[in-house]
Amino acid sequence: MTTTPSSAAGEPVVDSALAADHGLTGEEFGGLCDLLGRSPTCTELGIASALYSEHCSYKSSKIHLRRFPTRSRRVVHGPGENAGVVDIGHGWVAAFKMESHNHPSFIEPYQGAATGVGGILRDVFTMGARPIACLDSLRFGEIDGERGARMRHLVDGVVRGIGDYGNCVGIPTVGGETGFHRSYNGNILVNAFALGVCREDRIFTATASGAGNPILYAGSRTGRDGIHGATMASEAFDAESEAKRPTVQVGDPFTEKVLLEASLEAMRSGVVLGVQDMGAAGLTSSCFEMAARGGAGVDIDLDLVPLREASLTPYEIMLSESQERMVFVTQRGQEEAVVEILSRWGLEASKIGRVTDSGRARLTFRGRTVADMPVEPLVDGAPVYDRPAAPPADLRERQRVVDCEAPEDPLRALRSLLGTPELGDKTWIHRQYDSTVRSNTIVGPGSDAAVLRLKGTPSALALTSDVNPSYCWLEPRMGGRQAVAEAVRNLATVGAEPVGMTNCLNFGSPENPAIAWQLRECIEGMAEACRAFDVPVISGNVSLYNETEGEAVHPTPTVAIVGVIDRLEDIGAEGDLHLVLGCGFWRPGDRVVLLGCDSGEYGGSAYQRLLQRVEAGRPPAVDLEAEAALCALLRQSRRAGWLSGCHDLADGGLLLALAECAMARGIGLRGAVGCGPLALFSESQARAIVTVPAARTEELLAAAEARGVAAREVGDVGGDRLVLDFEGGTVDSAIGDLRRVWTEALPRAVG
Amino acid sequence: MTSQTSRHAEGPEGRFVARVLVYPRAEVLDPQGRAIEDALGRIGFDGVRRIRAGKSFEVALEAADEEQASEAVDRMCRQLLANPIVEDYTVEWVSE
Amino acid sequence: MTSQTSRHAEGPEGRFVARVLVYPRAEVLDPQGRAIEDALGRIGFDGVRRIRAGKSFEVALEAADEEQASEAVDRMCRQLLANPIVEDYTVEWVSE
Amino acid sequence: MKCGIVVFPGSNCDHDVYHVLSHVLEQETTFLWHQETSLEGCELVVLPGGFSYGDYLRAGSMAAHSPIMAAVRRHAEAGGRVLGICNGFQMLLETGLLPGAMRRNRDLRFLSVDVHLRVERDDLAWCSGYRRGDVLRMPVAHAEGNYVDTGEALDELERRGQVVFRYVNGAGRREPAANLNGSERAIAGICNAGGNVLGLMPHPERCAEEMLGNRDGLGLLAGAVAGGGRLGALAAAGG
Ligand SMILES: Nc1ncnc2c1ncn2[C@@H]1O[C@H](COP(=O)(O)OP(=O)(O)O)[C@@H](O)[C@H]1O
Ligand SMILES: [Mg+2]
Repeated sequence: MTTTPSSAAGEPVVDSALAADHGLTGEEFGGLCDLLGRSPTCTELGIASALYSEHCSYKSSKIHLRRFPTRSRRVVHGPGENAGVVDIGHGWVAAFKMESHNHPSFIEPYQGAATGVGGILRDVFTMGARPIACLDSLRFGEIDGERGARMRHLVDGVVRGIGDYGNCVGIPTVGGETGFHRSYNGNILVNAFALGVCREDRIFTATASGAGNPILYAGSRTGRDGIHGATMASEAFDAESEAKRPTVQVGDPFTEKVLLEASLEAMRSGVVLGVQDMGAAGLTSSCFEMAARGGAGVDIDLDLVPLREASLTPYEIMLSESQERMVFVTQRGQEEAVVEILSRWGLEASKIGRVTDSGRARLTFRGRTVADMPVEPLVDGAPVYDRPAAPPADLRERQRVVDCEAPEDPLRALRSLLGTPELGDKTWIHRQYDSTVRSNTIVGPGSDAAVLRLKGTPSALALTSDVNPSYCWLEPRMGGRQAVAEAVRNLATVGAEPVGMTNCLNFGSPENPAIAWQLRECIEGMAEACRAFDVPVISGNVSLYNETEGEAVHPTPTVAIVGVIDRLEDIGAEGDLHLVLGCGFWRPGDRVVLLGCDSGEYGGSAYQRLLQRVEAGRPPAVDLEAEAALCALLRQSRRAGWLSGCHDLADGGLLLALAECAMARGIGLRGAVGCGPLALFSESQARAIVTVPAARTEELLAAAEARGVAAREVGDVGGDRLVLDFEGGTVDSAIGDLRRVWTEALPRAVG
Repeated sequence: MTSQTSRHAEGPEGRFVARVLVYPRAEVLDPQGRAIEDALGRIGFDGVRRIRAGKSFEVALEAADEEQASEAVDRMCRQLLANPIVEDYTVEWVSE
Repeated sequence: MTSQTSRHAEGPEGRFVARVLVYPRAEVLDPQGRAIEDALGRIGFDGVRRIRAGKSFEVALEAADEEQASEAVDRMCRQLLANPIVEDYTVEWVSE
Repeated sequence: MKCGIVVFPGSNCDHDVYHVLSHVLEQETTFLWHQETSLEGCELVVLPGGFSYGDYLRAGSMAAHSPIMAAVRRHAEAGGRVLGICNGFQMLLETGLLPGAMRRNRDLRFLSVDVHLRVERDDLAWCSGYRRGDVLRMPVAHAEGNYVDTGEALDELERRGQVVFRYVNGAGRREPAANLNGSERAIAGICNAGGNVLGLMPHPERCAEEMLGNRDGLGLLAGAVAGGGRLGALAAAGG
């Protein structure tokens, strides 16, 4: 068809006002007109606005993201694919990614969170990898009292949504994190991570190639779901968002499960060339991105797209975010084989178009061309902004050091901390998630890092997600470093070598220079740490505009890192692995050793935030060399089989970490530390507690000394009390008491 | 959101019984309805054109009069029984 | 099991629409109904005496006549829509 | 013993059972597609866990009508072994091969935890690796595991000794707090009158290997394939 494209009947006139409604600046609209050599049709405007949205184009973050190291000898596919891929040995690769579903989850928590899980799973299995684990990183606002009613509803909906979706598809959720802070009152964060594995020669990419090859559409029919979702995720909230409510997508995990099985089977059949799911901006992003990767064009007949309601316009068809849909490009003439596989799994499939060598996307609808646009310039040539960045005006005020008072009664302080939803037990959440399906889970939720065996190999994968938004708010660069350092440390506690990182950058509006600065600084800090630990960033996601009426969320660059344990047999006896790799005391008589040193750091600490109600000062300094030395020591000790347990020191400091170790299995500690009561709550980094059989203590101490890591024996595992002498007193409590406070905290808070 | 009140039934002592039907909104995906349609097809019911799958609640309550009863049930629907973002509800009154 | 047929509604070309209500049997504990009663109490609805929580299906089907439609829907209920061990169902007919 | 695992759309524990039967217990194991009508000579048929058809109506209700279920029924009626785990148990209830029904869990939430089970029968092949009164630890992961039947039917079930596993505390005693899903009489698993059909909510296949920190479930799967001499020994080892 060579006719000049035109809008479909009944569609509005395209002008700069309509473009502005679509979030395009005057300049962006002008650029689009120049690119097309004419005014865009309505469908074209919709397509361009989706591709130019922050969500698809990364226009405000791209220049910063370039700071991340993305290569290593293990990286197979870095950023740019649906999920990054790394080599994990023994002929296997892992594909993983994290993505946000913040705005949809705030609007409709259950469906928003559920479809977030669905989307990230599709990103993984479109690479040909079978998903084997999920993590979820959640941030909520205040949940106390009257005001917290809506937040409690959000917590409930998000957790049920994540659970119901992952449970139904049969992917274990093996960990995550959950935080509460007032800065999320108007914008919660729901970041979902998925990991899949695949034989190294079976990896797929989302590429459309070979002129004439058919394009198949598979899965659910297209409805009016989430139209404008991509643009919505890139706009700040205002009163008008209410009006956008009908755009909520509903997830269908059953269809996802059959789509997963059918897709993997189709990819094994040998006739599939490229696969792409329809995520944000649906058919638009899948067609354009696939074509761009293959340097190709596409012709799509929108009349052939299976619809749920006949009345959809071409604009709506292209922008619909109906879930559980995929696009396959197959060898010419072989599409029937794929259709056959899909239909055996009960899925509809239809041929909606073909690959061309025109480099253009041409869309027809009811005999009319409704879009004819060059692919490459729209996908790769989307605007890139170097937004003005400047530290927030109140930075000095924020970083002003506030004197921290020592607790009169450290036990009381400990109990108060354990009783907050922030530091309380998260079992109420993760017992709604199937964490053992697929029978790989050696260590599930409730530890520093989850550990999954890799059937058929001697090795295991470890995974964790971390970030401390208070640290990031006080000093973004240090906070960025810390997030990566803590994740690497969590992996080191189980002896895993980090092999790749993904992340989700949750920030306010980048058009605010202070936020642009936070973004840049956080990324810089993360990148420094990635280089120091030699961890490549292989995928990620940016979620900006998380703010309501000018109130932005704390900068929250969620980090998820995957590590490999080469030989599980080095670490401990097979039957003990679940104990040894966990972080609780379990064997009376073991020695408890504290690694690393304290510098009395309280800025952004849980003690200061939750007990003294102050959020100020500088966060703990992250000494990357000290972290690297500690992690190397932990991995060495793991490989040598010395450790019977390990837990890093994070939020809450030393006393909280010891209490967590004791509460894990109800087995206590009798010990002493040479510090005062306040230091029990310091959050200095690069520290961990390990337990070792007494006979191994010497070797461990010697190894620590060789690596320049401070080590001191704290006491012995045993009994049912936590007894710790410090300078000027003793903490002495029955573990059962602590446990009660800790386990009741979250259920009580969520009502 | 549709809230249709047809007939109020008043039992002894101001007792009312409402029936609340909650369905996925017409434009929203109804995976359960689809799955049931398919299942019915598989077991040989060919005449089935469409299934909508929803919830049904029977609410027995005391209220001073019809108006209060009706107002209370409507509020329950909005606050708890239905999720207006994805569901529509209707209220009918039944005799005990 | 109760199957109550009230009024048949026939659309054009033998199209019928049935409403099937499925509730836990009276002697079976209804955890969902109980939970809703509690939740309503907590958010301040004091007049509520009892809630029964069930499912509702709207079944649109083609059939030669009322009798066939009614027979088909009854069979659907017995074979799939309700589990007679724990659930009762009722069928009503609605116009399109 | 030739074992067949039925794959329904939405099954998601099929590979886990396969792994234990085939790699741990070294049995000839095959997958059976739900649309088949033959069991291909399998002596043990496993209906695995998962969310067949999304569990959209009632768990297991749609799978109960699959073509293969007729063959499973014939197999069961002829005395063949049928094991339903979690969603598979729900299917057995929905087909009537076992009595009773499932409601949503007492607190209406999905429940993923380790529970304790007391073995109530040890005269069945399934339990040949256990002794009556043994307390096992196994994971559960379900939303609809709250077992129910009429009072008379439950009495009958008890009278015939068809209750095979009950939820108990770590010390082996029944208490409400240990019966997390709220099942009548703390029932976790039952068999048919002939003892050849067994259904249970917990997942023995997820706790059948040392590496996962718990082998309490191996006895059950070993019992399921017990019959040959070597297997009897394995079954005993699993307990
Ligand atoms: N939303 C969640 N989903 C699953 N697991 C969670 C979630 N939130 C917290 N957890 C689990 O609770 C434990 C404690 O979390 P956290 O304090 O963040 O760990 P750490 O400080 O070691 O990173 C971890 O094992 C984590 O996996
Ligand atoms: Mg940790």
